[in-house]
Amino acid sequence: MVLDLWFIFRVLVFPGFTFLLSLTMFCDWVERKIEARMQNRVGPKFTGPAGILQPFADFLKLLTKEDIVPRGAKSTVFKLAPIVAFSIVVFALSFLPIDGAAVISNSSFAGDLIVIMALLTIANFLLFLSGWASANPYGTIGAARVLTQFLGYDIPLFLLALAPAFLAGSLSIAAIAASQYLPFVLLAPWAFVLFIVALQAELEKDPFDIPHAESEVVGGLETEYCGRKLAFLHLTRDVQIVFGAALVVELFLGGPYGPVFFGFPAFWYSLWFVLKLLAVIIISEYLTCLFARLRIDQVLSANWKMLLPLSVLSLALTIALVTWVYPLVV
Amino acid sequence: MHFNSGACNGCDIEVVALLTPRYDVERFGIKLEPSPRHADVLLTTGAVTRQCTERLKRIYEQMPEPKFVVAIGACACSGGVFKGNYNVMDGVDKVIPVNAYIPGCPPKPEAIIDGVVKLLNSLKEAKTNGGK
Amino acid sequence: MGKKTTVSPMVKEALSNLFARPATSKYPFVKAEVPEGFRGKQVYDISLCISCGLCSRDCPAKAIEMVEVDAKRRPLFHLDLCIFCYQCAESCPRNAIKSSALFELASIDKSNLVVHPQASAQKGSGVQQ
Amino acid sequence: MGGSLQIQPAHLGKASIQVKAESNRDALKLLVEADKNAGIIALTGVDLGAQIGLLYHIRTNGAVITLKSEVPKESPRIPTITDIIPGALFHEREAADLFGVVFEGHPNPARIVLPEDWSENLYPLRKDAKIDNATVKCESSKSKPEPVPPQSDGSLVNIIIGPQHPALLEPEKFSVKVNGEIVKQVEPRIGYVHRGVEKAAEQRTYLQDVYLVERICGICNSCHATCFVEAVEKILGTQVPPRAKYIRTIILELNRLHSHLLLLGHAGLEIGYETLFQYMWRDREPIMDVTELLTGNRVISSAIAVGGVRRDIRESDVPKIKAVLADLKKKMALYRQLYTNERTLKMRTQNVGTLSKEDAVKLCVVGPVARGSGVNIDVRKEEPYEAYGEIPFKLITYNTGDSWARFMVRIDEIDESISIIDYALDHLPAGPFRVRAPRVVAAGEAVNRVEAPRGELFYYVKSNGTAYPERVKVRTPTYANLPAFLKTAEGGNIADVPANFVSLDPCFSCTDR
Repeated sequence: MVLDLWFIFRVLVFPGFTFLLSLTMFCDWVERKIEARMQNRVGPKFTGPAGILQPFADFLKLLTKEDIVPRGAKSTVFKLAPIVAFSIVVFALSFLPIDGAAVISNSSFAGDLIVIMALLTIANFLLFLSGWASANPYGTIGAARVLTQFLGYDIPLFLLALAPAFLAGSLSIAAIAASQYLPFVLLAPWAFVLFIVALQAELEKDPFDIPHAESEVVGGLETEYCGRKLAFLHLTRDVQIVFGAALVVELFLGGPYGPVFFGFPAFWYSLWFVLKLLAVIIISEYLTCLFARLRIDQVLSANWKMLLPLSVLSLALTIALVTWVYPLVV
Repeated sequence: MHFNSGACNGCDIEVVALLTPRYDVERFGIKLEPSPRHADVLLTTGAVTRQCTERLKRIYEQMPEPKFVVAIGACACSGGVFKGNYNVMDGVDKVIPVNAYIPGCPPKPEAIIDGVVKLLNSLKEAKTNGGK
Repeated sequence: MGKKTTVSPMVKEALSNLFARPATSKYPFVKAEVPEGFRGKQVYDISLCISCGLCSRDCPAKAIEMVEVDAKRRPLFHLDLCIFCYQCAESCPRNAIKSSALFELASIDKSNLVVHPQASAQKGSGVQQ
Repeated sequence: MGGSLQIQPAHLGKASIQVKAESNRDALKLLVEADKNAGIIALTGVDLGAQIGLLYHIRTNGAVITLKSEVPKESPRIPTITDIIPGALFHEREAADLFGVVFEGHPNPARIVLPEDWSENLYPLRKDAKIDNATVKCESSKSKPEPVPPQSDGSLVNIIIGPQHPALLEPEKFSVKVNGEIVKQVEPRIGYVHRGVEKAAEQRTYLQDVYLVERICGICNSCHATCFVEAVEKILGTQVPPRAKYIRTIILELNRLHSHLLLLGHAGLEIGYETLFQYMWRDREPIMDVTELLTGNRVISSAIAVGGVRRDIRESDVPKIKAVLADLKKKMALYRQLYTNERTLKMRTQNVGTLSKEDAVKLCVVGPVARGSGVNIDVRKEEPYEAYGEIPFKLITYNTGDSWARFMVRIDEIDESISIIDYALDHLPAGPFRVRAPRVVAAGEAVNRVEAPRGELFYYVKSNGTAYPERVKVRTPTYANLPAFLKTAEGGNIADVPANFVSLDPCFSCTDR
């Protein structure tokens, strides 16, 4: 029985659902705050200490709002897609070792990197469905853009994710994270940089936030959503961002592992994990502030002409290094 | 959420200025939303021209409950200098219910913040008095 | 500029702003300062008024209504119509209308948006004391 | 001044010629042949009782020539001139809306400013038009579904942008026909902000009209006021004291500064560069403060009156203004660097919406749009008003004609404006800042032009010897620049539409009046 309670605690509270949700909200706050500060503004300030509860308040507010299903929308898909997308991303997130182990202990298996990448794609596809189902021209265009973009960027993202896999000699995230005595960012910095760029595109952030281009497609795929469903769409996006950042942490920054000073290692591991996560989010937000949004055709050509060849090159380079150079050093 | 129903841009730029560093309404968790479906408060400017009437109503209908409307500037309050012209409806409240009025031509951004704060306070009062 | 572009100045600017003080003013908590001569809410001095009605006649927005107060015609300002141009003050032969720094005029009730000649007369004298 | 209607040299560089309606086209052809850069500024209708006067204001060789024709009110018909001057398309549609003039042979005689459901045979600007506000308002408050346009038309897909759309701060509608991502045709529907200002101006006194026209546009408000006031002063023959001229110049340039900063920042928003938008608007705030300091309101200055300005500049404020300007000048260096060096920004603006010099001339575009295409027109140089004749400044032109060039023109103009204000503050003449002007204006007419931030602003004022003007015609720069957008958007990418559009600095409250 003790084991079961422990299991339930892990899934629901820490490092499971509750922790991940609060982490997401927290990251959302960090993101907004950093963006505001870079733009010489204050950002959220009055909801909770320094506005830390703002994302939570926004979420609650959306939950209480009227729920409208527009005429002409494909009602089932319209209603289901946001929730399913949300659960898939959270599910994917729970595979990542946070306090030294994945949410469900010992659930990691040999090929889970591929599985969670696939889950990310499925989640994006569901987001596409949700936009498509809303039968609004802007929603449809926004959704189509999501589809075009993630189809393009999935390939380099995956290729780049393979670099750490080769370095660690494993396709299991836990193993990749655990094998980084020296974080892979030092061993393969080019892959790290490219991965961040590809991730920026995959997560639809500037300069690749085409599906969210307000001046072109209003609210993109979210245009027709309101109330609870919008809350979940927002949350899905935020969890996706956390997920992407977490992936960087696991693959390049040595995962949750770091020095343990005293007490439970789980505590320190979680702390390191969160700190690294924040670092990645700050970098990504910094990039967001630097650039103007590209056009969809520019984004696609940037992918096919630049990122894809570069990521193939990066993979080749990594394999070459793993095969010939590093064995000599280590 | 902001809708211009035939304004001179004077109030509109002040509304947009609210987002910028000097006033930064994100401090209060206020953001400009592109779609009426995401909005809680509709900031309207302008004297409501006849062509805009239909669209203004539709946007109001698209907003999910609970929703509030703020009329910004003399024109939105009651037509202002354009009152009585052949193509204007003389104020937003002739078309949709309005919850708060902010006079001025245009009101200072601070005055708009003040208006929204007054609206929020009135909602709180309504709640404590056994309202919704 | 071709392929070789110099680094965008935003790289430095954004980072330095992260640590700089935000440009945000502390309004509602700190009162906003208004320069001298700001065109805010009207202050009307009933003791100077000669009931000529010029203010009402010249008002471009027809925001001034002449009402009967103690058997004399006095201006009543409709703030919801007023465009704060202060033509009324200019037209007034006796300088009975002045502007104030008051700009927080918002109201949830439209009927509050008036400056009644009597009320503002008391207020006006209150300011003077 | 005044007197014969046949040929009257109203003032330097302006003349009006009376022509018969039938020979109108021939006269125009003569003008166009004489100067191939000739273009139409505006087409004013005037109710003359039994006749409707049509005033074609033509710009040739830096002068304004007005061709006057008359058509009977009973059956007002006149051949179109759109084949001679394509820029007249909108002008003719508007005259058809407001005066009921039929332009024979006009390619698209649809409504332009009035709503679709406006009653037939009711032309608001005719003096005898009886507009029953009650019924008009009652009619349009009835709910009716908006017409849903066809989504596609063969291989072309119809996308409706507006009337409420984040790319447009103002309500306007554009039907964009696209083939894939390529724009094939753009059809605008303006008139969402049509408030009937021209009619309202006839119902108010000159004194009140200054405030009314100021509120045509909240951004270039003092340009409207100045343009109107100057036209009235021309009829009156008022000599404005030099100090007033300098103060007006300062206020006009402050207006330009804030308008250009606003636009450059807004452009950042349109191309998804939010940081740029935030910075630009942050640095725009001090300019607003200065305007507030000088005039009492951040946006609408209400500082200009017939005969001068309403307020003097306090000596104590001069250093404050100079400090703000010096600060802005420093900050502009960053933005110039950004616009010339930032790659993503250039990718989105260069080669977007390119307008060749020939097209710019043909479509009669004005202001920074024309100057971005290498056409060096600027009313401040062509026909110096206020203190512009005495203040040295450069006329900025770029030759590439794309959105980027139009933005760069504005960045350079900000620097010029700063030095103009600096110069004006240093050379502020002493003396009175206002002379008394009569309330009643003698009969006469005047045309006047002012370089607003968006380009040439044109006013025609006709007085009839009372305190109320007979006719006030406003032609705003966006009205002239809109055809350029329609032209450049075609063949471009749909995602470029916002960037292209915003580079014209569109202002519909101006356009619709």
